Amino acid sequence: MEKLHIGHGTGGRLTSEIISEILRPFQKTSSSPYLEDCAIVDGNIAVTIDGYTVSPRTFPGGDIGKLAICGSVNDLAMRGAKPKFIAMGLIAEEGLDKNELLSYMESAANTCAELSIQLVTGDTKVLPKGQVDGLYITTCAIGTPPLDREPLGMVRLVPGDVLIVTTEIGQHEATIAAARYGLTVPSLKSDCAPLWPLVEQIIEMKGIKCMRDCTRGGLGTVLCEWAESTSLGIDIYEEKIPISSEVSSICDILGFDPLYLACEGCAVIAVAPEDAEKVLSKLKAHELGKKAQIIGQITEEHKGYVGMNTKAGGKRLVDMPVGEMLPRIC
Amino acid sequence: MEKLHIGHGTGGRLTSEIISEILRPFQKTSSSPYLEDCAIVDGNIAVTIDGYTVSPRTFPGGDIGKLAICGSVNDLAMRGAKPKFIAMGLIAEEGLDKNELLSYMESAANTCAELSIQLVTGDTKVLPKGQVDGLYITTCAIGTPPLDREPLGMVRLVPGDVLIVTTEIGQHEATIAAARYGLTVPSLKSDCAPLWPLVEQIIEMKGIKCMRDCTRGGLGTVLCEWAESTSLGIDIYEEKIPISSEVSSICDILGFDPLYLACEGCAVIAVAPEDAEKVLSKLKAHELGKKAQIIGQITEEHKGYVGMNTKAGGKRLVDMPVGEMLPRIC
Amino acid sequence: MKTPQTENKEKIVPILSHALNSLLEEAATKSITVMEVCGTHTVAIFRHGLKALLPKSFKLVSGPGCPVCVTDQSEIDAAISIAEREDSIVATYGDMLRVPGSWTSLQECRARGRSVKVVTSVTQALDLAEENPDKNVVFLGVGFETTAPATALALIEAKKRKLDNFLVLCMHKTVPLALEALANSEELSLDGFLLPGHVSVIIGLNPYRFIPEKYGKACAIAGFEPFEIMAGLLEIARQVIKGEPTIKSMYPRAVRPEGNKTAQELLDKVFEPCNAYWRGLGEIPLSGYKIRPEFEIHDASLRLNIEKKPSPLPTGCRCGDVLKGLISPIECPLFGRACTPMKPVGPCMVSSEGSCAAQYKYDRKGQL
Amino acid sequence: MKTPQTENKEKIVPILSHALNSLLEEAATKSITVMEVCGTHTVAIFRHGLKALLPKSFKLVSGPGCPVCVTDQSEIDAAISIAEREDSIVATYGDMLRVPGSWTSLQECRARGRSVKVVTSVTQALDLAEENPDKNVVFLGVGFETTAPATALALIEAKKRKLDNFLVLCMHKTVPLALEALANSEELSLDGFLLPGHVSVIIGLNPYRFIPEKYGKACAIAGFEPFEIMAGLLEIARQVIKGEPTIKSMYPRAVRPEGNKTAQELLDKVFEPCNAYWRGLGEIPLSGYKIRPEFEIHDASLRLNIEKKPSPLPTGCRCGDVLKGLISPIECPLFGRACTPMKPVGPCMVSSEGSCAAQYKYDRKGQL
Amino acid sequence: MCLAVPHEIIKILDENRAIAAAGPVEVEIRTDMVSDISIGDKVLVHAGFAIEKLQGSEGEEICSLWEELREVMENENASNRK
Amino acid sequence: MCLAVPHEIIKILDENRAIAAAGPVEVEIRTDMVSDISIGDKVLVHAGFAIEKLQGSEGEEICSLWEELREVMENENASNRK
Ligand code: SF4
Ligand code: SF4
Ligand SMILES: [Mg+2]
Ligand SMILES: [Mg+2]
Ligand SMILES: [Mg+2]
Ligand SMILES: [Mg+2]
Ligand SMILES: [Mg+2]
Ligand SMILES: [Mg+2]
Ligand SMILES: [Mg+2]
Ligand SMILES: [Mg+2]
Ligand SMILES: [Mg+2]
Ligand SMILES: [Mg+2]
Repeated sequence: MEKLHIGHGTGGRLTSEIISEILRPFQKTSSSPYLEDCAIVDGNIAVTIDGYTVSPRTFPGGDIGKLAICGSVNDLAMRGAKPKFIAMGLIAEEGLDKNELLSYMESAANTCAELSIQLVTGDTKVLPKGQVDGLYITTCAIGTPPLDREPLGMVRLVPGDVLIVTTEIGQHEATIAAARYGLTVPSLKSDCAPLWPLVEQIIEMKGIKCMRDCTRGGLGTVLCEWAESTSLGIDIYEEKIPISSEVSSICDILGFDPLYLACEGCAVIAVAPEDAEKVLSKLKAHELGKKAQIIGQITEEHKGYVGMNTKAGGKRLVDMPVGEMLPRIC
Repeated sequence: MEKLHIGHGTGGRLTSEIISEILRPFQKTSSSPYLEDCAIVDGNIAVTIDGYTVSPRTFPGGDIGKLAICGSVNDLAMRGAKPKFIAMGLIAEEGLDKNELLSYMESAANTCAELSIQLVTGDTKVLPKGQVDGLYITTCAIGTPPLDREPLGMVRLVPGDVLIVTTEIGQHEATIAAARYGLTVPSLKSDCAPLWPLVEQIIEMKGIKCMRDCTRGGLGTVLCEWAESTSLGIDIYEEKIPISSEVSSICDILGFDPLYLACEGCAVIAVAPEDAEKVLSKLKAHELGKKAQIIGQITEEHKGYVGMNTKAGGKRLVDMPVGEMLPRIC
Repeated sequence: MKTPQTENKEKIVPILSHALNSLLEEAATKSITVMEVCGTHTVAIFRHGLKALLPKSFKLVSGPGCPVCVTDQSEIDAAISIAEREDSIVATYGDMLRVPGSWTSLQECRARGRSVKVVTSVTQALDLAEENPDKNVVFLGVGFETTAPATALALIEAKKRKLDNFLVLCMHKTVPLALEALANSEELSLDGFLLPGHVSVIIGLNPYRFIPEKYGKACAIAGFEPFEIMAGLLEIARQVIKGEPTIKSMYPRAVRPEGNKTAQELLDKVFEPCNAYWRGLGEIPLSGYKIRPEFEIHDASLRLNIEKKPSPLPTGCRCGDVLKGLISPIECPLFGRACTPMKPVGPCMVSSEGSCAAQYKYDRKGQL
Repeated sequence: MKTPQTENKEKIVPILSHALNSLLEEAATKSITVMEVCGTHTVAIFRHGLKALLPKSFKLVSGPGCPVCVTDQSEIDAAISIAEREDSIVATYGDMLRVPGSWTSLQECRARGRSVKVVTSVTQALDLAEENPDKNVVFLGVGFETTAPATALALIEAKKRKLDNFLVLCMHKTVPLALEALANSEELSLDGFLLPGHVSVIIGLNPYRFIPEKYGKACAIAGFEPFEIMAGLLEIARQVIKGEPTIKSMYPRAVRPEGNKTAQELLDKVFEPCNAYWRGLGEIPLSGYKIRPEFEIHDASLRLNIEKKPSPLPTGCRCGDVLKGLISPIECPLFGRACTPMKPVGPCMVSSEGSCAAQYKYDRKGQL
Repeated sequence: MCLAVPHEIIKILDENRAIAAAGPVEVEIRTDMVSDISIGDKVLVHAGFAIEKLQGSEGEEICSLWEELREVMENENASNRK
Repeated sequence: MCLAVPHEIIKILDENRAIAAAGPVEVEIRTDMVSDISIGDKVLVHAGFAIEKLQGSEGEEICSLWEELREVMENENASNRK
């Protein structure tokens, strides 16, 4: 009798395993060769769903309400789809302060307004004390991808494609970890932001192949998924990866690897080499992409694996994380 | 500092109140005059979201997996929309047996297969022990309403419309309550079922005005919502309401009112009087509608209120339930 | 268990109503005022819409027969103060959960994480005590003679099983002495009482004899089906019109004249009469039950040092007058405005068998 | 705190590598085998890809310096048996959570609802004990001399604060005697040791003197930055080539020759040496710490009557040989097949600084 | 005041416990307060306890009501005839 | 074996507790094992405890490494010249 444990939910190897088991019975009616974060159905409807259970619910740079909109909207943006509608399911704990709940709704609504997204349907459940840790939000975002270009996705990756990261990695999870483990980092905040306005700047460029926001499991997990799903190799350069001193220090202290920290406003973009510089400069011109960097490329070498050229001049594998990221002393 | 309590989640008066507060900040970008369980957006996309937190997770007649598909799909069906796609978000508790989880996925997949629905996107979160009561599922269903008829909705109700209930009320919640309070009722099972196959039989009939599945809050709450939202009166006849002896007895024992018990495979349908008998006979010809009954009509009297003509020959108000349905001894 | 009579039982109601109407028409001058003592009767009357079937000259007023409604606010506050303790689990019938105390309710305590468990039988509270040896499990003993014997049995069993962590906050009350206060009231001037069927199952007919004999009021005991209630009311009307007040049981299947002797013995063994404060009615000597010294180890008020503080009623609530039948709920200025089931001011609005709640839920203000 | 030297620090690595290569090229015949004792070194070497920068003739083998990996399975089982108790809260550094015992792990216990709390400092375990007076809070004391002083301080504080419910399951071990076993091994025939920087901060240089003096092995103490590790390796190579084994600290900022006297006194005050069983290495006399009788009220093994049962290693796991540096992880037949970080067979695969885990995560089998 | 529902005894568990059915619903009840319980007996159950054995049937009660009604009606008719 | 990170003391709370910063991260640490702590001191922190005061700077260490390297290189050159 195998039991679920936290590791199954942390976005790495165990998560992919459980997801493929969950999908198996649905294969009768569904069939997608690659698992993207956002589906494109009926020709032109982009749809994605995600659950938000962040604790603490309010953190520097955002709150669960803002996050619940950004997170799902970003999955649409990553497939080039303009977000238009949100469906929102709330699961709240008895005893939750009503004003606190309404303040998250205010944040969510502000993010929707910013993006001209409509909340079209919703659901609210209240469960007995102790069966929810305050509030969980599930949002389903619906939008439309541009009609005049091939859909983005892993299927379009080829060796030589250049990888761009749009901003400093790991800001969101480092912010949460700092709050959780009693570290004070006045200058740190989550990168939580809707990425559509950034994507809008570049989406017409045909060289864009595939995008993914580096949420649960971080940049490292996204790259591993790409390499494993496509059986292509990926090469990245440690010194190119944008990372703040805040995130660096938190990782040193808690023994975390920043490659695996979740981001909520950071994407990795694969671009045909000829368009890479142009995309980079468009990104850098936007507030959300100021710190964008080319970090590596798709390669024919070491198929299915991600290699990192280290600052020290060595090279090592980047694997998916296994299980929960735990602070450690060793 | 007002706190949420269970009553806010039970589908009655407090639920409507909290929902209208939640919606207020979104009014900048959204505007629907009536709150239907399913939105129709962009001309022709029907979308709905619902959270499923049923306990026990397996019950006579179904389980949380089947319920999570039926519940959302039924909200589409209620607006005449054929369900096509499902997005599913799981929130699971550390320690949940993996095979148990997969068995729910099997049920969900079977229901999808039955209806030729595709699961198109999903999300899985695993939270620490004690922060989830086993498993919560949120599903978002997407489909398309028929193009050749006016959309169904409360807005089309007029005095004289006849109300039909498609099957015996309260079977689902009575089943859950029996399990929860230690009552053994071998002959009782949840009505949990997808209603689209039934709706498909009648949807082409122009006399169909508005449909609603009688979930959380039961038949009574749906009727109150209709009466209050439209400022029309509703008259029903106690003796016409289909109810099984199982549900009757459970209500007697626990002190519940069957009008407020949740159903998961029972709808109330408003039909223009001239089509009522035809709709009724079509319903009765289908397995899911064998016990359908005309239970009352929309009226110009007592606007905004639901009145019930009792078996004893009296008449009384049917109000929304307030708060949690608690077993009582008085 | 549906018998062929089920149909009859519903058909008989309009006939009984017709008979009652004829009877009062005939006795033209006579207007009759009857109190239905029991909250379950109140709810049944509203729920089945029976008031519409009564003659205009037949006035039905609701009495104090909801044990939740008559529980004094200080007792509710005491229950809440127990729920606030880390070392306690409060076990209660669902009826008590939403009743507002002076500043909060058990439901709100639970929402804040306090341990409040709903039970459908006191035996479940005993089980809780067994499963949680490191906590005090405090059962809220509310209810009249119908409910009190179960509490008595649980106390006997707790003593036998040495479940010293099973405690009872005893708020049980007895009906007849409260009726005497009402029968005696000049303000009210009742003609008769519809007596509670299930209290009568336990106590029998004798404890009510003083009502016709000393106060000349008509009495009928009835069950809770519409036909039983209508039959009870008809019987009362007949007694009044004939001028022959007595006690007639319209519920002979269940009520024996002598009551349930075993239950009475249990009550005697475990409880002794004490003065009780009834919300609305005030203190009525010897109308409550207190736990006898032999069982005091299980008495929550002793073990947890509960001191009852007199607490003022919330401003404006006229529960007292409603409970005495002096006004109908809609005559309370807060009814349907400041006081609704969503935000009840008084217990009559919160208890599902409270007069105000029944009025609001099933009739409100003549919309139908 | 980024200094202008930050850049230098990274630039110096290839230069150090170049120097090491030149040095070994020059001393052409000589192949050098060095053990990095410390798991944090192992991880840093893999994580920064440093092996690629070493000469072919420079063989680096991993030693037993992961306190989780060398913890005997019977001790892990004991920790788990405590977590299974209703009356206990286990407080542990995150490192221990996923380590498989004979039949389960602490992580699985927690998933079944047992109380296992991850702390980042033993002081948090003290706080837990204070907040949960009705539970035993059992801190898992794992780690070498670097970590043990914090446990010692916590025990002193618990005694002072009379937190009798604060218990320690003491599994602390000391490094030098384990090194002696390795230095003495004929199978291994090491030329030198890269010594752990942070253990050395506490114990200083003296406890290692026997290594060059008695066994003629070269030694360098190093920090954990790539340049520090490379410098340490270079220093060892120089000692070996010159034939002048000694101990040099390449980490003088942090390591004083005499170590941290305060920390040493704390260790002395609270612990006494005991024989310890090291997974892979077997029993090494006096290489463990046990809680002195003055603090025995806080000793979980006494208070909770923990009996250590010898437990067999899982079939086929060659952790022992990996920990002794006899084989590299990829030589274990289970590596990457039956044994992966998702389903670890031995602790070397689960501890984030275990040799097998580091190999799997950062190198696996020469994909790059 | 007190919800109580008729149940039929369908199984006797021990001196003080039985399984009773209210329609198709089966539930364990306590029978401490009623004596000489046999299978088939009808009891009135309140808060998990049988508080009384029911004598005769609802049907008999209804019949007796009919009789009473007839009496009333006759009086009525009589007085109408007056 | 033991992760330990350099921190700078930024506030002394009492005899045994201080606030220390590792880059932009501030955290409360215990200072029982190090004596004469002042603001500005660099300490090595392991599991919430300062285990040693750091002497000199990383820079100095790097400088001394350069010197050593020069020595190695010179030897190398010398032997190459042989
Ligand atoms: S309506 Fe409310 S305030 Fe008025 S008497 Fe009833 S319970 Fe009290
Ligand atoms: S690979 Fe696994 S089984 Fe083999 S030695 Fe390492 S931990 Fe043990
Ligand atoms: Mg998604
Ligand atoms: Mg994504
Ligand atoms: Mg996502
Ligand atoms: Mg809903
Ligand atoms: Mg919680
Ligand atoms: Mg819906
Ligand atoms: Mg619905
Ligand atoms: Mg719904
Ligand atoms: Mg997701
Ligand atoms: Mg739980």
